[in-house]
Amino acid sequence: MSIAMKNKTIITEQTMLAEDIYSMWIKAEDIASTAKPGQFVSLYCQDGSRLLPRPISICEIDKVQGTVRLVYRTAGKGTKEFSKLKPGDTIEVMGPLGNGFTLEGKKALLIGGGIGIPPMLELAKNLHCEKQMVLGYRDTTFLEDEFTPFGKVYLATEDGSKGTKGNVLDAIRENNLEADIIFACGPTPMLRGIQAYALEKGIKCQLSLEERMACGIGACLGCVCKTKEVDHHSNVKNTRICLDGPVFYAEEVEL
Amino acid sequence: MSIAMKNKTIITEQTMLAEDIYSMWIKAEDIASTAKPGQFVSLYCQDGSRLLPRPISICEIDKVQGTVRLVYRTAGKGTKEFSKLKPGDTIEVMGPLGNGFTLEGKKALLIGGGIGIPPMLELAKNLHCEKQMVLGYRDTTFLEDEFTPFGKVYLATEDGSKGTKGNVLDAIRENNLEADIIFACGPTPMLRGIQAYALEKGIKCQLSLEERMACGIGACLGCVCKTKEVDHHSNVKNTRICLDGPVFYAEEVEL
Amino acid sequence: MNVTLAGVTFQNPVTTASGTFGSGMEYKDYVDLSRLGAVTTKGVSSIPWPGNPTPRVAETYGGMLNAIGLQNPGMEMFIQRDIPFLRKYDTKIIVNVVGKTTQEYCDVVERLAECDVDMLEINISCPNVKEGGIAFGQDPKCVETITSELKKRAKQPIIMKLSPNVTDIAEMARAAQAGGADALSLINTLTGMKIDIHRRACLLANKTGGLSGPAIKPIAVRMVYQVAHAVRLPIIGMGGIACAEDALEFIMAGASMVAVGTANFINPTATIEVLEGIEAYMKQYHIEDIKDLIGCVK
Amino acid sequence: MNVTLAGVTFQNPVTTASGTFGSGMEYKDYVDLSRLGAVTTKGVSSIPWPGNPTPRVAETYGGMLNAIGLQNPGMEMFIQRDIPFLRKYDTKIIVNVVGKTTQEYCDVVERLAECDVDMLEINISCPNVKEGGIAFGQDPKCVETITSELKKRAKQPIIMKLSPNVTDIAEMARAAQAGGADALSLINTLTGMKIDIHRRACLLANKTGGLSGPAIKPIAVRMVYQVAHAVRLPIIGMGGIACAEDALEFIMAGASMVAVGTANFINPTATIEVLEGIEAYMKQYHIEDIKDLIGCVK
Ligand SMILES: Cc1cc2nc3c(=O)[nH]c(=O)nc-3n(C[C@H](O)[C@H](O)[C@H](O)COP(=O)(O)OP(=O)(O)OC[C@H]3O[C@@H](n4cnc5c(N)ncnc54)[C@H](O)[C@@H]3O)c2cc1C
Ligand SMILES: Cc1cc2nc3c(=O)[nH]c(=O)nc-3n(C[C@H](O)[C@H](O)[C@H](O)COP(=O)(O)OP(=O)(O)OC[C@H]3O[C@@H](n4cnc5c(N)ncnc54)[C@H](O)[C@@H]3O)c2cc1C
Ligand SMILES: Cc1cc2nc3c(=O)[nH]c(=O)nc-3n(C[C@H](O)[C@H](O)[C@H](O)COP(=O)(O)O)c2cc1C
Ligand SMILES: Cc1cc2nc3c(=O)[nH]c(=O)nc-3n(C[C@H](O)[C@H](O)[C@H](O)COP(=O)(O)O)c2cc1C
Ligand code: FES
Ligand code: FES
Repeated sequence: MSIAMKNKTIITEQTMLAEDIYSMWIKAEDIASTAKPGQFVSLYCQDGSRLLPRPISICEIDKVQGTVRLVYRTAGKGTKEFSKLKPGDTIEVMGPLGNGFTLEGKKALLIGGGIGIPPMLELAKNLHCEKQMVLGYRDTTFLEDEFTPFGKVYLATEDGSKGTKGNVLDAIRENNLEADIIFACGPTPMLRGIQAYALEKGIKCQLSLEERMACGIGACLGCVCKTKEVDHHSNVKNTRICLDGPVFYAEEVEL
Repeated sequence: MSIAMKNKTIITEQTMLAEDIYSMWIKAEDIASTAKPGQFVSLYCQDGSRLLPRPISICEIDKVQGTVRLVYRTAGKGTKEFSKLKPGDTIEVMGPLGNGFTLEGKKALLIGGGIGIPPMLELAKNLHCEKQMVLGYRDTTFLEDEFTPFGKVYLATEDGSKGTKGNVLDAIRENNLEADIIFACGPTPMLRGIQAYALEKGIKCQLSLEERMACGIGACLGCVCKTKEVDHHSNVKNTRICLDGPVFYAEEVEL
Repeated sequence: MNVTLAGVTFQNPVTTASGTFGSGMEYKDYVDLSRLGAVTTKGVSSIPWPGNPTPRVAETYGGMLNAIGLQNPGMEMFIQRDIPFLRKYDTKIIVNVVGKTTQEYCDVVERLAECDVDMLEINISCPNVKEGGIAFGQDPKCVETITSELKKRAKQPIIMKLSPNVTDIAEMARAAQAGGADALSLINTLTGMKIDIHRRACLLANKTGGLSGPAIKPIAVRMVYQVAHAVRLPIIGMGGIACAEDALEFIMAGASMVAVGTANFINPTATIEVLEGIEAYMKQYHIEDIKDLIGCVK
Repeated sequence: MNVTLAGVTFQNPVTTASGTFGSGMEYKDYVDLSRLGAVTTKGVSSIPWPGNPTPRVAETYGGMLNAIGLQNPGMEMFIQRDIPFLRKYDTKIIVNVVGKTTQEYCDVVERLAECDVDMLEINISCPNVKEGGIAFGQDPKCVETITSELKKRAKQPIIMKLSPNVTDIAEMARAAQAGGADALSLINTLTGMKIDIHRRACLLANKTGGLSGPAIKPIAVRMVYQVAHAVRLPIIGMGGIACAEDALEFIMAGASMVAVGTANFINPTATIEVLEGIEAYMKQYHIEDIKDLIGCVK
C-alpha cells in the first residue's frame, strides 16, 4: 500500500448538486494516481475548533488531470465549512485511505443509499461486467444521471417521488434484479438489510461501512466494527473500518 | 456614549508598512461617524479556537468614506490571521470602545512608542494647537512620514539607526522639547517614565494604557489598572481600562 | 418556556453566568434584559474587594483563563446601585455571594435577606482567591456545613455553586442537598495555567486561573448529568454555553436553567441567541413544555 | 537534548501518549520512529480486551472524547509482535499497562519483566472502563498500594499515570511516590459527555468518554506544575500538546518529557514537529541543555 500523506490540495471545482449536496474536485495527483474505488480520504477543517478529520469517499478519479472528486452532504459544521470553499482555495487532505472494493463478479448489483451513492460511481467506471445500479434516496435525488452510461439505473425514494416507493431492497424486489455480486454503501440499517438479503440468497456481497473516526489510519481503535471471527490485528472480534475496511464481505462483519 | 455593536465589516485595504507591521482599512460607518482619537476597537478572529477579541487602537478615521484605519503588529496568532485578510474579506469588529483623548492644551507633545504610535495619528489630525511628535522604535520605523504634515517629528530608536539613540524621553531631552500637555501611548515601562517626567515637570499628561482584555466593554473586570483614588464604579482602587480608559491623566493611575 | 426552581418562576431558562455580565449594566445596550429568565450578578462580598493583580485574563485554545479574584464593590454599593438598576427590568435577580470566611458569607446573606432579590447563588468554588472560595467547595463536610449555616439565615432560596475541581461532583451535590440547598449551579471554572514560553513565566499574575468557555463544555455536561442522577435538586447548568445547541445539551442532561458565561465576551448578544435557539428547537420538534426536555437523556 | 528518567536515558524528551499511536506501526510511514525519545504503547492487559461498543469517539470544541475502553490484543500478542517491531528502531519502549484488578496489573508487569522494554507506564486513570482504570487512581491509598505491589514485581522502572479527575493531584502524586514510583505521567483524559440533541441521546455508546486535545492543555500544565512542586519524581507531561510551544509550557512547568497524543490524529507528523520546534527554541535562546528549561517557571 502506498503512503497516504496529509497534504494541502487546491480545489478545482465546487458545485451544488442538490439541496445540501455538494460536488468538489480537488487537485491531488498522489491520490489520483493510486486510489481505488471504495477508498476514502480524510478532509481537515480550517477552523481550529474542529480537530478531527472528516472521512469522505472517493466519488471519481481523473488520473489524467490528477484530480479527485468528492460528493458530500453538509451534515454538520465541518462539511458546511467545506461547502463554502471556492475553486483556488486550499483544503488539507489525507488519502487514499482504506482498502476499497475488490473488482469481481459477472453480474453486479451496485447499491448506494443517500450519501453512500458517490463511491459507487468510480466503482461503476472500473467494474468490467454487467452492472445494475440501485440508488436509494429519501426525497431529492442526485448523481443518478451520471450512472446511466454504465448500466441500468433503478431508483428508490422513501417518499415515492421517483422510482420505487421504499428502500433499495424494495426496488430490487420490484424489479426482480439478480446478481452474483453485490456492492453496497449507505446507512447501517440499509447495509444490515442487504447483508441479510445477500446471505439468504447466497450472493457474494461487499459492504462499505461507516463509523466515527479519529485517526483514519488504524491507530486509535475508534472506528471498529464487530467481526464474526477474531481479527488478525486486534486479536479480538473487532476490526478497524478505516484501515482494514471500509469494505468488508457480508459474512465477515456483524452490523 | 453611542452603542458599539459587534458587526461584520469589509476590509477595503491591507498593506504591509514594515516587517510585521500592517495597515488595514475597514468599512465601518458607525464607527467612523462617532469615533474619537484614542478610542479602540475589538477585532475578532475567524478561527474558532481563538475566542477573545483583539483590542486595536483607531489610527485614522475617514468620515467621508465611512472607513477606519488600524495599524497593528503581528504579535501572535490572532494578528497574524488578520494580516492574511485581503480587501473584500470580512472581519468582525466591535467599536468604538473606550474614552479617547481629551483635546486640550496649547503646545502639545504627542509621544508614541512602537505599536502605541498609530493612535497618535488621528490625534494629531484632530488636535488644533502646536504639536511636536516624538516617536520611539526598537529599530525599523513606520508611519513617521504621515505625521510630518502636523508638526515637527522627532524619532528615537533603541539601536540608534534613526534619530536619537535611546527612548522617547531621551529624544525629548536631547531636543529640549517643551509642552503644556503630553499625550502618550506605548509600552508600560515607557508610560511609567513619561508619567514620572510629567509629574516632575508639572506638565498635564494623558496616558493611553494597555492590558489583556476579555469583554472590552467593562463587564469582566479583566483589564483593570490601579488608581490613586477609589474608583467611582468599582469602589476599590481599580479602574477598567476598556471602559473608563484606555486614556487616563497621569496623576490618576499607578503603573 | 417558564421554569420554576425552588418556588421561583422564571419566564425562561436562560440566565447569565456570574462574573461575565457584571450586574447587566454593560450589556443593557446589547441585550434587552427583560427578555432574560434572570440576571446572575458578579460575586458580592461584605466589603469591597480589590481582586488580583493583572494580567487577569489569558486566552487558551477554545477557552480562556481568568483570575479576577472576585473584585467587587461590596454589598452596600451593590444594594444601593445594582439592585435598583436590575429591578427596572422584567427579569429575576440572582445574586452571587462570596466570602473569605463562613462569617463573611453569612454577613452577605443576612444583609440580602432584607433586599429585593429573588435567589442567592453561593459561590463556594472560585479558584482565584487565597481564602474561601474553592476551599469550601472541595470537601463535602464543608459544603454541608456552610450550606446549612447560610440556609438558616437566608430569606431567599439558595443555590450552591459547585466546583468541578473535585474527584466526585455527585458527593458535593449530595452534601449541599443534605445541608438544605434549594438548587445547584454547576460548573464553576477548572483550575488551569498558561506559561509564556518567551518570558518563561506564568501569563497570569496569579499564576493559575479558572478555565472557562467552549473547551470545558463536555466536562460540564457530564457533571450536570451525574448530579442530576444523584440529587433531587434543580440544577442551573453552565460551562461553555455559546449557542442553543450547547444549552440544550445541558437541559437534556438534567439542567432546569442554563447560564451563558464566557460567550458574552465573544458575542454580546449570546444570551438572546441561546434563548431564541431553544424556542426554535422546541417549535421544530413540537415540544410544548421545556420540562419535557429537562433530563430527557437517561 | 537527552534526558534521563529513573536511570533510563532518552535521546530527546518527546514520546507519544498511550493509545494515540498504537505501537507505532500505523505511524511508521509518517514518522521516523528512531527520532523519537520513546514510543509509549497503547494499554496492554493480560488477556485480549474487546473494548467498548461504538461510537467510541466524538469531536468536541478544541478537543475530542474517546471511550475506546482499552481494546487491546493482550500481552502475549503484544510481546510477540509489537516489541520486536519497535526494537527495530532506535527508540525507547514505554509499555502502558492496564488491568481490571491488582492481580491483572501484576500479571502484566511480571510477564513484561522478562521482556526487552525500557519502562512501564501504569494506567490507573482510564475513565472508560467499568472496573480498574480510574478507580485505582482516585484514592491515594489505592494509588500507594498498587504502586508498591507493582514496584515489587517490576524489573523496569515504573511510571504511574495519574488521573486529572481528582480534587488534589498533588496528593495522588505523593501517594505514588510513597508507593515507590520511579516517575509520573500526567494527565490522562478528563471525563466528559456529549449529547446529540437531535437524537436526544449520548453521542458515545459508553455515554461518557475521556476529553483530550488542546482544550485541556491549561488544566494539564497546571497539574504538572503542582505535581512538580509536590514530589521529587520526574514527570512525563501530556494533555493537548500539538506544537513545540505547547510542549515547552509543560517542560517549563516541570515535565522532563512530553507526550504527544490527540495531535497525532490531526497531524501525523506532530511528534517530529514538536521535537524540531524544541530544538529551534533552544537554539534561538542559546540553551545548551534542556535541563535548564525543566521546571524553570517558579
Ligand atoms: C468511510 C466513510 C466514508 C464517507 N463518505 C462520505 C461521502 O462520500 N459523502 C458524505 O457526505 N459523507 C460521507 N461520510 C460521512 C461523513 O464523514 C460525515 O457526514 C461528516 O464527517 C460529517 O462532518 P460534519 O462536520 O459536517 O458533521 P458534524 O456532526 O459536525 O461532525 C462532528 C464529528 O463527527 C463525525 N461524523 C459525523 N457524522 C459522521 C458519519 N456519518 N460518519 C463518520 N463520522 C461522522 C465527523 O467526522 C466529526 O468528527 C463518510 C463516512 C465514512 C466513515
Ligand atoms: C487598548 C489597546 C489598544 C491597542 N492598540 C494596538 C494597536 O493599535 N496596534 C497593535 O499592534 N496592537 C495594539 N494593542 C495590542 C494588541 O491588542 C495585541 O498585540 C494583540 O491583541 C495580540 O493578539 P495576537 O493574537 O496576535 O497575540 P496572542 O499573544 O496570540 O494573543 C493571545 C491573547 O492575548 C491578548 N494580548 C496579547 N498581547 C496583548 C497586548 N499587548 N495587549 C492586550 N492584549 C494582548 C490577545 O488579545 C489575545 O486575547 C492594543 C492593546 C490595547 C489593550
Ligand atoms: C471573567 C470571569 C469571572 C467570573 N466570576 C465569577 C464570580 O464572581 N462568581 C462565580 O460564582 N463564578 C464566576 N465565574 C465563573 C462563571 O460564572 C462560570 O461558572 C464559568 O465561567 C463557566 O461558564 P462559561 O464557560 O460559560 O464561562 C467567572 C467566570 C469568568 C470567565
Ligand atoms: C483514543 C485515545 C486512546 C487512549 N488510550 C489510552 C491508553 O490506552 N492508556 C492510557 O494510559 N491513556 C490513553 N489515552 C490517554 C492519552 O494517553 C493522554 O493521556 C490523553 O489523551 C491526553 O493527551 P492528549 O490531549 O495529547 O491526547 C488515550 C487517549 C485517546 C485520545
Ligand atoms: S479511526 Fe483510528 S483506528 Fe480507525
Ligand atoms: S476587558 Fe472586561 S472589563 Fe475591560
